[in-house]
Amino acid sequence: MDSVQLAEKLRSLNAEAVVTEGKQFVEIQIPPSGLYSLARQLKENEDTGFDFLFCLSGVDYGHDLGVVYHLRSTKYGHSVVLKSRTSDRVDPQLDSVADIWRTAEFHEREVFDLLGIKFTNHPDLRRFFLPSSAGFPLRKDFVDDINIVTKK
Amino acid sequence: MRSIIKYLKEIVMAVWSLLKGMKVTGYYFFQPNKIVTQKYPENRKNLVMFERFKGEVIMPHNEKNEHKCTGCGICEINCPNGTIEIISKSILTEDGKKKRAIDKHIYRLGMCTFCALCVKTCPSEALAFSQEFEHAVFNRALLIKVLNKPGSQLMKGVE
Amino acid sequence: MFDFAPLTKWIDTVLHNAMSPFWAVVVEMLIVGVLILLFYALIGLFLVYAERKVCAFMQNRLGPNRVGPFGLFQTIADLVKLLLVELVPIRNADKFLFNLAPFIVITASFMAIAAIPFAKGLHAIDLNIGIFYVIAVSAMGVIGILLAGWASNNKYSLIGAMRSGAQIVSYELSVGLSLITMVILAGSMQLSVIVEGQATGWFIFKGHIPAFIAFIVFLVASTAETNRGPFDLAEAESELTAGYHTEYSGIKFAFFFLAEYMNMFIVASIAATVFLGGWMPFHVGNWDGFNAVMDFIPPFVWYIVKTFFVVFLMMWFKWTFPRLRIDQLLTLEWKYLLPINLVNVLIMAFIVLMGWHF
Amino acid sequence: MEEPVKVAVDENQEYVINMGPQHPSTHGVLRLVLALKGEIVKNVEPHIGYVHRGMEKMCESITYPQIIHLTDRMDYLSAHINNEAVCLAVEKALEAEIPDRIKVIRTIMSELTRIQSHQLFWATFGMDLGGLTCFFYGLRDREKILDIFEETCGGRMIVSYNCPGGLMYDIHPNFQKRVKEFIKYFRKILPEYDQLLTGNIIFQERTRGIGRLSLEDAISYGVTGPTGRASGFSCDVRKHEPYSAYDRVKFNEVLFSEGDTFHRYLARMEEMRVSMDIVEQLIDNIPEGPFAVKLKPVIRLPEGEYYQRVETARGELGVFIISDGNKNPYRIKFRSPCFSNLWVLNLISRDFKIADLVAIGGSLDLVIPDIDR
Repeated sequence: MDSVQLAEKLRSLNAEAVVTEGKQFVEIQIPPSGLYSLARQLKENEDTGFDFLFCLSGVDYGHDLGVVYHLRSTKYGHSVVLKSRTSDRVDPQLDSVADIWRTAEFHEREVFDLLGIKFTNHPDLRRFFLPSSAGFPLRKDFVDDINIVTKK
Repeated sequence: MRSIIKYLKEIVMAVWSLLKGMKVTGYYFFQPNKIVTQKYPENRKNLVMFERFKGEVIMPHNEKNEHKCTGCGICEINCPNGTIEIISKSILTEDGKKKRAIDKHIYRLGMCTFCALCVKTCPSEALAFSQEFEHAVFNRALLIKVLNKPGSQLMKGVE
Repeated sequence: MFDFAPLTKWIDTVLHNAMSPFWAVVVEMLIVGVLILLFYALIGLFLVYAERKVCAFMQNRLGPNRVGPFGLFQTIADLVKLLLVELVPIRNADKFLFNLAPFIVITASFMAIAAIPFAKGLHAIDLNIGIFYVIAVSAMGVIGILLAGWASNNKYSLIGAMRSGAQIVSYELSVGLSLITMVILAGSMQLSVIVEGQATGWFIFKGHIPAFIAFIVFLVASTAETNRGPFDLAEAESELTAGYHTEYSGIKFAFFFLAEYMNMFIVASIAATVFLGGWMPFHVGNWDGFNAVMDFIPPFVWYIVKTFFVVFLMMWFKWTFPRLRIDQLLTLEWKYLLPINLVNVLIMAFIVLMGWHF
Repeated sequence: MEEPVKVAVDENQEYVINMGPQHPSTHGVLRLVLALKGEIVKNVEPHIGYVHRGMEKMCESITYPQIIHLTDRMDYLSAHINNEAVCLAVEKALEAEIPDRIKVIRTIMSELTRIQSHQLFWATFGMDLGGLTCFFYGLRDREKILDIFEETCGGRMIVSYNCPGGLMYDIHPNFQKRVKEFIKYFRKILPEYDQLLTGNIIFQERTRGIGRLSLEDAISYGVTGPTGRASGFSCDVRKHEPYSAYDRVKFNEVLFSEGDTFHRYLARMEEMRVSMDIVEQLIDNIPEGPFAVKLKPVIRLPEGEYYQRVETARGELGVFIISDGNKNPYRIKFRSPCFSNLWVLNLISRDFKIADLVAIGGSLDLVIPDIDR
């Protein structure tokens, strides 16, 4: 399946999803509400079969917080990028995909630790690296006068 | 009966595999010429580091106590973790113009990660790596070094 | 052949002439005690050095080479360090048992050395059940290890001690059985008689196949009994950091350390005595000239050379093999060594009965 | 890190011990909270973050050439491959044409890095199982590769040899000769490794059938590298998405289906042979050309998202760069192989003994700074 066909197929999966063909990967934008069901479809649909989540990154887009999922199918060898973002910075919430891809459980914990995105239905959402009193350092508005030295 | 033979065969094969391993260690035990240990402080004299070995950043001076550093500050900008600090002064050239020149090229060895970006990006090739590797000192302040020697001057023809 | 018996007899008579029998015995005991203590310390220090050098050469290294010529005084320097090091007090540890444990371990190995014949007429005590005595006494060390693990109030130590308990209890069986195989051949348990019985040929040659099997089994089982690699599960530094002696420091640790090496020396000397003819020189059939040359070498040297040969074998094992797992360790004992041993005892008894040995 | 330890099982029944952060066989500051029943491991909970340096945050304020020297410190055993990943990402974003010479040299260096990493794995794995001699033999032979690195790059472990657009320096004139010498030497030494460890009955008993990882779990947990390939997960980026000069060499992906500790070990041993084959194919055919292309002095990536995958010695390293057109990345994410590989530890070591846990942990070949970043 080439990227055009894949994009067609992905468009047919979910009406809410915005599918674009990027330079490297086919990209899907999905609002948080449809994230979990689309993720499950991506894994379980016969033609897509994205069973390998090879990268999960949290991104602070300025006013939005988002998560980028890089998926690959070990059967077909094609990849897709799934993106979801929320504009709530105080209590950002996204659905956890930990029960679809087990590796997501730990990547999501990392994202929670560094960006403060709460993943609902996550089995064990605790911080990894930092004490609970620390803020969320990967957010762009994070300030730490002691440890961050900015070169003039 | 077959199970007894299998049992005995198992034992023989196991012992054989163990003997093979003992052969290796036994071989090296009787090969003192294969010892790789270097007696370090004794062999200091004939211990030669590779010419590209990144020991510490130095500023080569010629015999007239001249270096090539113009004080442009590119190494300072390129250094990822603020190892280098350049304090410049302005001097009067022969034709009476004011010119920026280096006063102190401060290099903090304790912070250096030996990424070679300063040496690589220096436009006048004023910096280099020395092969010195014995950096241990008792006082951390000694790790802060001034690379240009006192009274040194810019080499002629370097802009 | 040089005999120590006249010398010891002479000392005995001199002492008896000089003082009352009671005090003579006390002085004799003191002399023997001090001599054994000295021997113990010297052999212990040398063994530690030898182990370091042997493993270093096997691993393409030089080993200790800084203190003294060829690093000979390295272990002495280490001993001085261990004596000066702080004895770290352990909170919530059972103080009495914690301090007692190293002494039990070292006493056990100390007692075993008493029965070993070093040369003709040179042993502290010649018991008529010498072999039993040595087996019994050397098995006592495990109590010290169990106590150390329990009293340290450390979870790793406890696991190490429990492993050690299971290990020594089962391997004691194989050690005993393999020695019994040789007792059948020798017809006595007295160590001096066993050695004398090998004047015409070492038991490992005399008893041919069963004796050889017994020797191998004894080597494996005694390596396990002394908690040395590949059976060093009680210490297992990659699993339990240091096992039962994790919490010990200074001289108390040195006791464990020394006891380990002395136990190795003791089982090696038992092996040398029972299988390799003790202080008996090596003789070949009718080569009279050769035999005369061999006789010229003093018996004590023969004994030391044989013992260190076995010690070297044990070091060779340790520095070659990976460690076993606890269940594999027990499998090895109960599924392989024990049945082999039992069959071996039967074969040996049969051979002795039929007079098929040399 | 600061939260109280969550004990996943009833404390009245299980014996909870703390393995690490300072423990000889966790290979760094990894802390495992074990729930034991006798000797049997019932639950393993890894606690990480003892060497967390905030690398991703640091990268947001430095330029791309400066990022490269930071990546050395992630997986310090495949430092060169980490460098290459960032360089490839930057070059891909700039659409820079990279001469063949650079590609070939990078490939050779990557494979040498892989060999030395697997040598260290062999050394430490032997040590984990109690065979201390392996450690010295492994390090002895690794030294030879480190010397090659030192001669060409000036660094031994932390090489910093790549820069966007090429290499820092050209290869040393002795490079080809020494690499060939090494390969000749190491081909002779490898059978010795097998005699000492692979064939050893104790080693086989300790590793065969221990810690089985099924293919489904490997994919679901995102386990890559030799660890994943031992379970039959074909995940070699060199094969699936060839970068640098991997498209011009012939090599086989090492695949096993058993997925136990022994085959994870075997996969690495085989990979050393494969890597030597790759180096042998390339070492005599290094094309002539420049060792670096001139890029702009200040590298600014065009706005967009870039993802580059490479195969390090431990698995798939992904570099995900979001650029807003500045000289610093807006967001950079390193998908490090060890981070994903670590979490199968609980799954596969349950119901095995402590000694097996050490063996399984060793066979995952974790590098802790790569987990924490």
